[in-house]
Amino acid sequence: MADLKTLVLGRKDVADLDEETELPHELMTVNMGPSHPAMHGTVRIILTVDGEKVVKSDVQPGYLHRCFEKESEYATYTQIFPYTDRLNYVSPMINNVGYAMAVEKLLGLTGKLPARAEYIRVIVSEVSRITDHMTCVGASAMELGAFGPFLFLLKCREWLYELLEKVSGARLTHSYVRVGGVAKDLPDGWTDELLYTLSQIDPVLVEVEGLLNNNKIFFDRMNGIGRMTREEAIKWGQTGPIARACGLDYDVRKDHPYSVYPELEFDVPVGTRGDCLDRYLVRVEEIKQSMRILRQAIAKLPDGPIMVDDHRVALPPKRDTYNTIESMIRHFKHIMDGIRVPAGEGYTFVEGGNGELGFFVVSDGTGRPYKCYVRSPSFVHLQTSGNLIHGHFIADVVPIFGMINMIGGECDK
Amino acid sequence: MQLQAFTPAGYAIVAALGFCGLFTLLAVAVGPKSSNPEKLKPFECGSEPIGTPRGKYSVKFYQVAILFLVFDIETAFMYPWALLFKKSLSHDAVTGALSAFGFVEMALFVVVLVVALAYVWRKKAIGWE
Amino acid sequence: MGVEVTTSRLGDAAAWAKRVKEESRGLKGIPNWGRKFSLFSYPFVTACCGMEFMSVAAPKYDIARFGAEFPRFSPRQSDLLMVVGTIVEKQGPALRRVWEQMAEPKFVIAFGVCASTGGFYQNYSAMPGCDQVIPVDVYIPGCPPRPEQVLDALILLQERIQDGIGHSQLRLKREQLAHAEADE
Amino acid sequence: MSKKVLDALVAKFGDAIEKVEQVHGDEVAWIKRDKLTAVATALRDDAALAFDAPVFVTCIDRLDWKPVGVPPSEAWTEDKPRFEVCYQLRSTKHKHRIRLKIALPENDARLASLTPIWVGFDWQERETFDMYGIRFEGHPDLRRIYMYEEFVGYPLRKDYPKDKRQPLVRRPDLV
Repeated sequence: MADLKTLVLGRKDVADLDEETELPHELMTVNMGPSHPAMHGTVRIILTVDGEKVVKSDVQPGYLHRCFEKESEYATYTQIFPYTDRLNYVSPMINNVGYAMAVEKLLGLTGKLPARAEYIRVIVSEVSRITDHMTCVGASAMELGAFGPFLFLLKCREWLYELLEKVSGARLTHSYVRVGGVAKDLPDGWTDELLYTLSQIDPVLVEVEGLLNNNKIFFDRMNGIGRMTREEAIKWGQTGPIARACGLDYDVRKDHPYSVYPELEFDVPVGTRGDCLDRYLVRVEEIKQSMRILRQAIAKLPDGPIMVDDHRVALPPKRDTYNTIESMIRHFKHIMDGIRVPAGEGYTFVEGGNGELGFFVVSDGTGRPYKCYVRSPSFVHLQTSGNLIHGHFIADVVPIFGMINMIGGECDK
Repeated sequence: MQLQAFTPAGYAIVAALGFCGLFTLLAVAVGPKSSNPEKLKPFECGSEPIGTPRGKYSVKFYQVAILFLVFDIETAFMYPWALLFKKSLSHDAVTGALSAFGFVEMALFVVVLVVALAYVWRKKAIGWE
Repeated sequence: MGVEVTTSRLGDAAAWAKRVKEESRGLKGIPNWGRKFSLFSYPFVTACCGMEFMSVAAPKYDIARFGAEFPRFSPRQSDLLMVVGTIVEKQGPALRRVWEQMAEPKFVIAFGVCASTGGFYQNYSAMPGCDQVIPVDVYIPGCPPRPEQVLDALILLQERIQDGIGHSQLRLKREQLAHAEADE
Repeated sequence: MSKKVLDALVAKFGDAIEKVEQVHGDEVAWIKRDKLTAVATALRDDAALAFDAPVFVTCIDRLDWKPVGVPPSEAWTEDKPRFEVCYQLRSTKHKHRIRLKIALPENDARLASLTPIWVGFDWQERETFDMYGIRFEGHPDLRRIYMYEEFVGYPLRKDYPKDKRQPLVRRPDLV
């Protein structure tokens, strides 16, 4: 056999034929720059690649740093709500609720809100969470080439935007929640429209899952990519769908129940392998759980006031403002100087679209916060993207990044 | 030498060249041109390009490209056979399907390439690890 | 640091634009007509306006009806730069480089108030409008603007292209005239 | 349940803990700067405490801090430390949380980094350095994360004006 090889190939020393000597080649550095569709436009990754395989990556966020903290030090407590909308602009209502609860904790109003206000907050938060997961799943599917599910999910998101617009007046930047309650009551007939919309969303979800779940290309592109173990998730401080996909059963609504979530039963989907496919499945399951919460919350929605009647936070009713001088002065002082929050500091956290969204507020007794720090889940999750990408192909960076669901506004604050 | 058989092909080629040529010429003639050093640099998502694309990269790229060519030409050779299928020997007039001769003829061609594919598969030249 | 806009400069600009509009009537307007209805947009998406950009591209408010639906993610193949969302100082060089690497004639839409004037982010990091870095043709107010506003802005841009008074079209015309004089 | 955490901590590290308090339901422990690493490793490894997950790290700049409605002794004066670095930790097993606070003087804002203990603090320590100028020693890669390299100064400090811009690039015909 050996001499046949020499005869055929005319090689003198046959030995070097067998061991596979790799021809030397250099590593190439590639920019997956700030303006890249898969990077949501605000992250730059400097990839050092060996052929197609990523050897080293330097992830640089900060291309959308809009100084939430600096702006919040120059605005009154109520004026900060529009800034919180633009943190995680895919689920803005949850930011509003999180920030409002942080200020209420400093005021000692945490449990004293009227039931209707709490239920309205849960309803609009869950609607916002559904739009968050829909946008993430839709955009990631589109980045992998599945344009159909993107359009279907965008169609559903459009219905939900219309509902939220009816409630708050804006499609995306609602600023609907206030410290001590919510700005306006739900328009009448709104809950029936929401129920009708939920019944419309179910078939679309079935369609999207039918298209994606057992789609060979989608499955191969997501399965086993960007795998993270449970210990790594804890070590890196991961929360939300990413942590749950690795098997870490941590959901703020269950572990540290707030608002009226204890009265609503829903379950928390937990994955096993912690790869992109599990993150996708956890998010789709969470859409269904949120719809389940919505149906219960609408059924239990009580009547009553939507604002706590504590004069420190509530605006006086319009009738008094125009008729009595005291109410007008109080209305003016409330708007101009902001809510007087007693000096102190407190950290409050809620289950945001991407994980534990916390607000660390330090107040000095005046109408403006002394410091308002946001614990943003996207920023913490983006840390792990460096070693999640390691060893994968360049094409795998896209699904990993899509499933981390890094939102620029929240990540760079 | 009946050239008429090729006239439709000729028309197609002329139309194609004319159509593409027209648009490229139009674009060159009507389209404005302005260039500056920044514009001639490679586009790297808005960042300053790092390193040179001229570095040596892995030989696997070349290997996969060549193997693709081999099997691509294999299918390219099947097209003329399929076009002339009706008039060729491999067409069995009675059943109207593939005749035994046709089957053996194409089988020979395909088997040779399957052996090549098996060799390449065993040497793991297709995979990327 | 701002542009000192004297009335005379405005006057010259208006006269110059009117003159160019006259010259691009009739047959000369056909290339502009072609460009107007086949805009390939480079979505320079950064922030919340990106969500509204998705809604504009999605089936309900479909931007495809105006021929501008096909986003190209390379400046080489696009002639409309949609600056969508807040532009931060750190992003300035990237935006400037992408704009310069676009093929002529190029047009810029500032999508949303952050791209137009910096919106309510007046601080050390957010740039007061992307026109600090690149010339903008159409500004869209709104935070984020409603999809109808975006479609309206697109129609405005198409009129501007048809009249040939886009920033890059005017600059090319000026260069053309300069060459013509130089040749004489 | 949470008071137990603080008592256990004080029992274990009497001298390293300057003060322990419960603020609006959060457990806060003030730690001396040089004992921080020892306390932190104990917090993570001690089975009873088991603080294995990092939450956030930030810094409070107490420059001319004058709270309203509180005796003037609380206000900040020159001799008091200006920066307070806050580490928030949580335990996945026991579901309790703690906030470690370390006071740092203005001229010597140095601190032992906790990234070797909880790797999740990596980027947030870089953010705190970028925004407040707190130098974390032992941090694997301490450089600016939000602002660009050419940026001078630490923007979130109280003495940095809000709209003092340091532009990187401007239109040639504008400047």
